[in-house]
Amino acid sequence: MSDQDSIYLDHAATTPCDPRVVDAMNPYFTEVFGNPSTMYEGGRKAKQALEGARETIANAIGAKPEEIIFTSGGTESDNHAIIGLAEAGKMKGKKHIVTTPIEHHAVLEPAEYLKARGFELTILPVDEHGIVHPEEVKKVLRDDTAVVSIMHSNNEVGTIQPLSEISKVTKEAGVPLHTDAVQSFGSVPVNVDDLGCDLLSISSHKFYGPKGVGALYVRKGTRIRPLIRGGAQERNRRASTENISGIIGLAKAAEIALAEMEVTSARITKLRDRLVNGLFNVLTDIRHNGHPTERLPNNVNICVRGVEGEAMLLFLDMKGISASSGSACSSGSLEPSHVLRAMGIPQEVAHGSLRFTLGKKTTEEQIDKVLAEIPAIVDRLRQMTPYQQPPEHYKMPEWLAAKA
Amino acid sequence: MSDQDSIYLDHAATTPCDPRVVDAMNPYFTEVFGNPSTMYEGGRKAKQALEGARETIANAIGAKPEEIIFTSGGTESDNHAIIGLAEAGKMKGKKHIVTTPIEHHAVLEPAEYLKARGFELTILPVDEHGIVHPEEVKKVLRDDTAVVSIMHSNNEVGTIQPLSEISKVTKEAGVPLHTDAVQSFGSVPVNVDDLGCDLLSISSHKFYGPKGVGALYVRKGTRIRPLIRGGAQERNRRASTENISGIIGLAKAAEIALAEMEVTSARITKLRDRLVNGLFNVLTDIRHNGHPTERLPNNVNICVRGVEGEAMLLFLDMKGISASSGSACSSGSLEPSHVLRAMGIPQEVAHGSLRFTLGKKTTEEQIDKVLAEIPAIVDRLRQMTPYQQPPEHYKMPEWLAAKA
Amino acid sequence: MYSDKVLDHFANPRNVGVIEDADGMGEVGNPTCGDLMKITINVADDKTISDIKFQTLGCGAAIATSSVVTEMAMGLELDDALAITKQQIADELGGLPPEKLHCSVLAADGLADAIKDYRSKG
Amino acid sequence: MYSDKVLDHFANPRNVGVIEDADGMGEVGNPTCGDLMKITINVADDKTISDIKFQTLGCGAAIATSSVVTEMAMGLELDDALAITKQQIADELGGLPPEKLHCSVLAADGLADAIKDYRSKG
Ligand SMILES: Cc1ncc(COP(=O)(O)O)c(C=O)c1O
Ligand SMILES: Cc1ncc(COP(=O)(O)O)c(C=O)c1O
Repeated sequence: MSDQDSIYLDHAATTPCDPRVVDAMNPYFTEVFGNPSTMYEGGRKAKQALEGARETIANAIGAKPEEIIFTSGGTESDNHAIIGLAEAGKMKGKKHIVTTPIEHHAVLEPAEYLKARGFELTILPVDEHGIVHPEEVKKVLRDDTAVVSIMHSNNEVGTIQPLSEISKVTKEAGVPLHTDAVQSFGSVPVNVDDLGCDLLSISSHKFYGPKGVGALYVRKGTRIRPLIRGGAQERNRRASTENISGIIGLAKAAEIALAEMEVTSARITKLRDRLVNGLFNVLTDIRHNGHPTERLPNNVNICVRGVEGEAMLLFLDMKGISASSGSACSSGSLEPSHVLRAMGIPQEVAHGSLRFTLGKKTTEEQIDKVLAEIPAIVDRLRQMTPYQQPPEHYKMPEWLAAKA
Repeated sequence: MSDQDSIYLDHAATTPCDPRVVDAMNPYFTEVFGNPSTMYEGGRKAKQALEGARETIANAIGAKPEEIIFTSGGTESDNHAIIGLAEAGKMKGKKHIVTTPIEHHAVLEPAEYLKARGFELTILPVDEHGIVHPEEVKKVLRDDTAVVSIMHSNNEVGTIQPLSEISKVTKEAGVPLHTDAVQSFGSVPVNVDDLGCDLLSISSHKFYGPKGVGALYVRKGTRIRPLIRGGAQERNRRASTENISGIIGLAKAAEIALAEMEVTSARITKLRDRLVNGLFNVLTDIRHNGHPTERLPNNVNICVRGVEGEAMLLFLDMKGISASSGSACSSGSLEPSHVLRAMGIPQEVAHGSLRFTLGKKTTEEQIDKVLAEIPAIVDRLRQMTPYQQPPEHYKMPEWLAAKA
Repeated sequence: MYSDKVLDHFANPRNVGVIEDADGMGEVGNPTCGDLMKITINVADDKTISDIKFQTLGCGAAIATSSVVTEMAMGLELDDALAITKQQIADELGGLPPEKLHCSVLAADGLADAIKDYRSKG
Repeated sequence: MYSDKVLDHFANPRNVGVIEDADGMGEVGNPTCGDLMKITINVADDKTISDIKFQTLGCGAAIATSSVVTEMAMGLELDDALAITKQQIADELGGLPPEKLHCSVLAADGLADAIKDYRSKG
């Protein structure tokens, strides 16, 4: 399989670096390599580049430069936000944490960690589309709530939360709101004031930047403790010699993403719709997951009756198509997608889940190739199935039928 | 100042990427960009590269691949080791931490953080050369000691600890020993079995690899909790999409460092001796810091009577020479080097500290240029000095006099 | 991640289907991951497995282990077929990724279930 | 990090030295960072600073603020010289990095100390 023929539809997992990003990073490996904490020329140049990148990221989300902390990625940003807010809150007697069941594990695991260490954890309900309703947030907030963390858009089903509604509730209660915007940034507009969040996580490799670098926005005045300690970098909030080449890459990727977002997202949305409609045309007994309209432009998530996700991925891979599944067997963890389960999708349905996430190089030809290949794959697997699940979960949703 | 003329003598702060490292990383930005946790071809290729890099790093320090955790740098490795061991120890009722006063802040700050959360902290004494004596370690170990952390070599004065002696003591007591080998790796041999340590930190950018990536060695069977949570990466020990290009760079840098270490370190040692002897020739009233023989090949640390460190750095920078100082004013923290102070060097002496750390591109001409420029710089500053410190701290040490 | 042999059995599974009026039938499922398997056998001379077919809803490892276990069992005496372990199945496939080992339990269990069914009718 | 003006005063400090038989002398030190400063002044007509010289052991900011404060004070009436604040000194230099602001306290204090010394002899 030459790269030429390969069809990459797993952009939610990671994206390739944009060549312009690589070009932007290159001088920072060998030429401008100084430690930004040093005072000589080589250090000053690195520092200047670092602060330039900080400004770029700040501008990209409507923040001030001093509100940006560079991190090693989305997971560190999320961990830092949750644990850092909880520890700061604890100093003021707070001991309650609120999050949702559809968060990335980078939020859920720190929350569980804090729970094991004496915090009380409330997991909010979501509806069948994966939406968190603001009134549910309101119900659970307490005087001692240290942090609310609700993701902006979901990595599996693409659902986008009504964050500006939710933030009204948290603001009123005076509780800091963190949002994981790792999947959103570069795909849909992300502005911290419009969203009303106090903290926000992004990760470079999700928008054509390098892996191993991300950022955490912390609204001025928000009390937060560091996660990685041992140096005065990032205004004493994140120690370690700054990953200057990575940070430059992050900033360049953000710059490109913003400049091209409108055009790219419109194009991807069209392809996405072509794919969804096509899947309902070429396959029987499938269902569509996530919100019909409040969703990322690049995400398609379906469940296919009577087949298992990983098995589909294997055949797709043999055809050069890279996709993803929330089935237990594809996760290596024995658990089907916690996101699909939280949305009320039965385990046996989640078993057949399939996710395609499109990217800026995705073409109509690629989509059509997927639509051409997938029926035979599903047929083949269905022929091996000992048992047909009841069909009630598998039908075209009305909103989609109306469109078709 | 063109780069041609600039003389970089701050390799302990950071090093430029070796161009071969950049070349090795390049395909992993745009071509082999898959998420190593995915099962399709692009992910498998990335996974394979990742595991190859793990083997390289393991081999480089005499460990097994499954004992290597990739991190975002030396600070994270140190934080992970200290906090991760302490939290694992706590589950078994342990609550005592032992370290030294000359550690990097990446060790000291987590230790202080744990102290504030109920752990007891013992800071061992060091002698005037910065050596930790094994019998001092023996004295303080307790049944409830969760972690001993003693750096392999010091970043300021270059002193190398008698770690294989120290580890005999910790082994006998059954206490896990962590060592920060960030400055050692690539400069001197680092083998986990020879050292007898249970955990060991390295950082890529200290040996001509990219910034923002490092590794933590954890001996099989050592109980440790994660620091960054939210995914099954690194055998559940460090979540986040792997920084594959950075990790490839780390491995390539390690490979080069090991292949060239013997020749390079011998060359650098000669230049280092030329610089030390030269400094005592061209300057009066200076002192040499750190151990005479048990030290890194590339480190020169002196104190100059009657001048302040940052002022020297500024004039050196004007001559294109990049160096470092442990003076309070050069640190931005109002505190002079905690390392020099722990070695019993008075504050007013530490005020005039100057560190040169040589690298693989350092030449004899560069050393001679430094020796040619520095007397005028010191003279100029001394002429401005209102007050001469007593000279007793400033003389050539006997071991050096004997050599000269 | 999967060996070539696993991928071959996955993509070209042997003995897929259901034997009509089979002498024995096994039906097993993995409640945690949701995989399901049906296996039918014919037995000759009340002694050896003379025919065997399977159907599996499951991942690559589940399908490949199902397929290979039918090959392994075909022609075996019942007690020998019963003795097939999940480790032997994995070995026959040239190994399975550690997190996939549990999938091979389905194939061993399904075969055992079919033999038990046959014997219960005895 | 430092402005051009700071670097100029650091590399070419004005009024370095000690006035012999000065009318007033200030000696101050920063106990935390270890910087030291000596400042000597002559006073004309019991009113204006007619000469001023300094010596400083300290960092770039300490030297530059020492130098610039001598320029600022030269020719000033004593009360006006006393009124010079560390912020004015920093401003005169086109600003100082935040972590260096404390260094300028030395220059203001040293000047004040010298004026006090002169007046105490009065
Ligand atoms: C929603 C979300 N949050 C957090 C992360 C973690 O980001 P990273 O892999 O950069 O640590 C991811 C992706 O892995 C994600 O999709
Ligand atoms: C001894 C020592 N430990 C830890 C670190 C931290 O490494 P990093 O900057 O990669 O986080 C450094 C250098 O900064 C160091 O010299």
